[in-house]
Amino acid sequence: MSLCFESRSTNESFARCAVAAFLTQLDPTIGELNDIKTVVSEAVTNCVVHAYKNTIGKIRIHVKVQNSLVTIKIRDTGCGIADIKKAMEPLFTTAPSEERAGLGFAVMQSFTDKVSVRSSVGKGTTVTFQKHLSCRVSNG
Amino acid sequence: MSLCFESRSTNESFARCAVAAFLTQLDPTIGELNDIKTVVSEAVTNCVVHAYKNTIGKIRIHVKVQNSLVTIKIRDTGCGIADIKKAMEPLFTTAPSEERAGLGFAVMQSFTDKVSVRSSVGKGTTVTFQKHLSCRVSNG
Amino acid sequence: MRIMDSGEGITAYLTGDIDHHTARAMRESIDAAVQKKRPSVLRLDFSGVSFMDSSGIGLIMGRYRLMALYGGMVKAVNIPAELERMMALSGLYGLDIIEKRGETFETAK
Amino acid sequence: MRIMDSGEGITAYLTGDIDHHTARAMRESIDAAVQKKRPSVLRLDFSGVSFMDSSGIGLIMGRYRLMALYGGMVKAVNIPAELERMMALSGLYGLDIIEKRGETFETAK
Ligand SMILES: Nc1ncnc2c1ncn2[C@@H]1O[C@H](COP(=O)(O)OP(=O)(O)O)[C@@H](O)[C@H]1O
Ligand SMILES: Nc1ncnc2c1ncn2[C@@H]1O[C@H](COP(=O)(O)OP(=O)(O)O)[C@@H](O)[C@H]1O
Repeated sequence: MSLCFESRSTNESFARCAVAAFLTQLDPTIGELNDIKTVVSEAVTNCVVHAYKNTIGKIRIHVKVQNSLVTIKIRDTGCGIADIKKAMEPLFTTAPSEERAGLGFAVMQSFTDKVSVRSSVGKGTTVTFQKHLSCRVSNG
Repeated sequence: MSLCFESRSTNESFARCAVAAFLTQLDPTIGELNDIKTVVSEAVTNCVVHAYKNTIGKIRIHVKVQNSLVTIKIRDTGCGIADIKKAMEPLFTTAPSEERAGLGFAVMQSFTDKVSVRSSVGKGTTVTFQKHLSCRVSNG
Repeated sequence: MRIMDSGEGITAYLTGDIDHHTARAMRESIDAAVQKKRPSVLRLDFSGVSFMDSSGIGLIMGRYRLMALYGGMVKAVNIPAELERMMALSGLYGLDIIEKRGETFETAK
Repeated sequence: MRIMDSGEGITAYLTGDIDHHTARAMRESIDAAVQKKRPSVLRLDFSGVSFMDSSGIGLIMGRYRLMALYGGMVKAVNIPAELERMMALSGLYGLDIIEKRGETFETAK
């Protein structure tokens, strides 16, 4: 399943609900669904707040399911991240004035089984996470 | 906003929920949201049941909002419709054995302000509907 | 969905969303109960239905045909207000299958 | 969201989803009430929160800083079980800001 929408803050809620609606058919636990909604919310918010700052750009989400493994890719074509390692440190944020806690990546790592980040300054960022669910239906 | 997913019957529910989640930010009435969920469900079901019959193909949905006007396009690359006028007649169905009532297009016409169908045999079908909501936020 | 005996009839309490995907399981359970019990009236109770597209009309029409085979009849009852427009579109009101607001069918013929 | 006086403190009852979009309005109402009332304790009650991402942590930390300016303090109370992992990640338990399960802060210092 794939999804494309504009980087407006109202779409943070839409994005996590749409992904959750898609995964419901796998009959995940409420906790698993909540974890996934949370990480989608973190990654989409990062696109809205950081990647496109005061502009509006496109956010793309791709969800793939293989047996019980869910892979979610969230992609922007915004400003990119110069130092990914630093960006992923807990409490590091470049937007403290907007009350960002610097915990987005920490949450993604804690709430999924695997997170990877690819980014290119001026071109954009792709965050990919994988999570095993406690169920076993196949869909794409 | 755009959405792409496989023509599995479990995705009928996903598709209408995702579109509804996107439009919620326009603060539509419950009746308006229900009308839109219903027509999305009709059009997506037609892709699953008719366009791709016993195969799996891709369904694409595109939602555009201009002021209070919502435009939704639902596109498949399935078998196409030879006689659109006949297909749109109430109670006409080519799948009575699957208990289709032949009311899909009638519902789309009754529940929206405008429906148009473009189709090409062997290439696919695009159904577009427009509906005015009783609210006025702009988004894309 | 629960299916209960009610005098000489049976009542199927439909719940949740009715679409092409969910209608299949509902159809199968109802038809199994009908074939077993051969009731003179099959009541489909819609009070627990949260969403329905035209697959719900297909479900009613299909059960109408099945019951006609046995000389029995179908009644769709407790239609939520949101579903009335869909029911009206179907033309089924004309066939006296759908209970109108305020009206109540007798439980059995 | 409701904001209520409670002795020398005030309590904000947060409801619904807390994300980057919704946190803004919550922050504005809370800060307006704090600036008007200058309470010694600001309680943030999370019992009505259905979903929260790390924006909720930003909201607590921001109010912590604001209250510190006035020599007051923040207490996050009635944390639903689903939010505990997020709260734990934040390190705020160490600062004695977040009420732990079973523990109850006094209403005012
Ligand atoms: N999609 C993105 N595009 C550009 N920069 C990003 C993106 N995601 C994260 N960053 C950078 O990484 C930092 C840390 O991100 P994160 O851990 O999510 O915390 P926060 O969002 O609270 O700042 C951000 O402050 C920002 O500088
Ligand atoms: N996307 C589509 N691709 C191919 N054929 C279609 C499509 N949508 C509708 N049709 C044709 O139009 C007919 C009428 O459609 P509709 O009014 O929705 O009724 P139903 O789905 O109950 O058959 C269908 O039976 C089918 O033959």
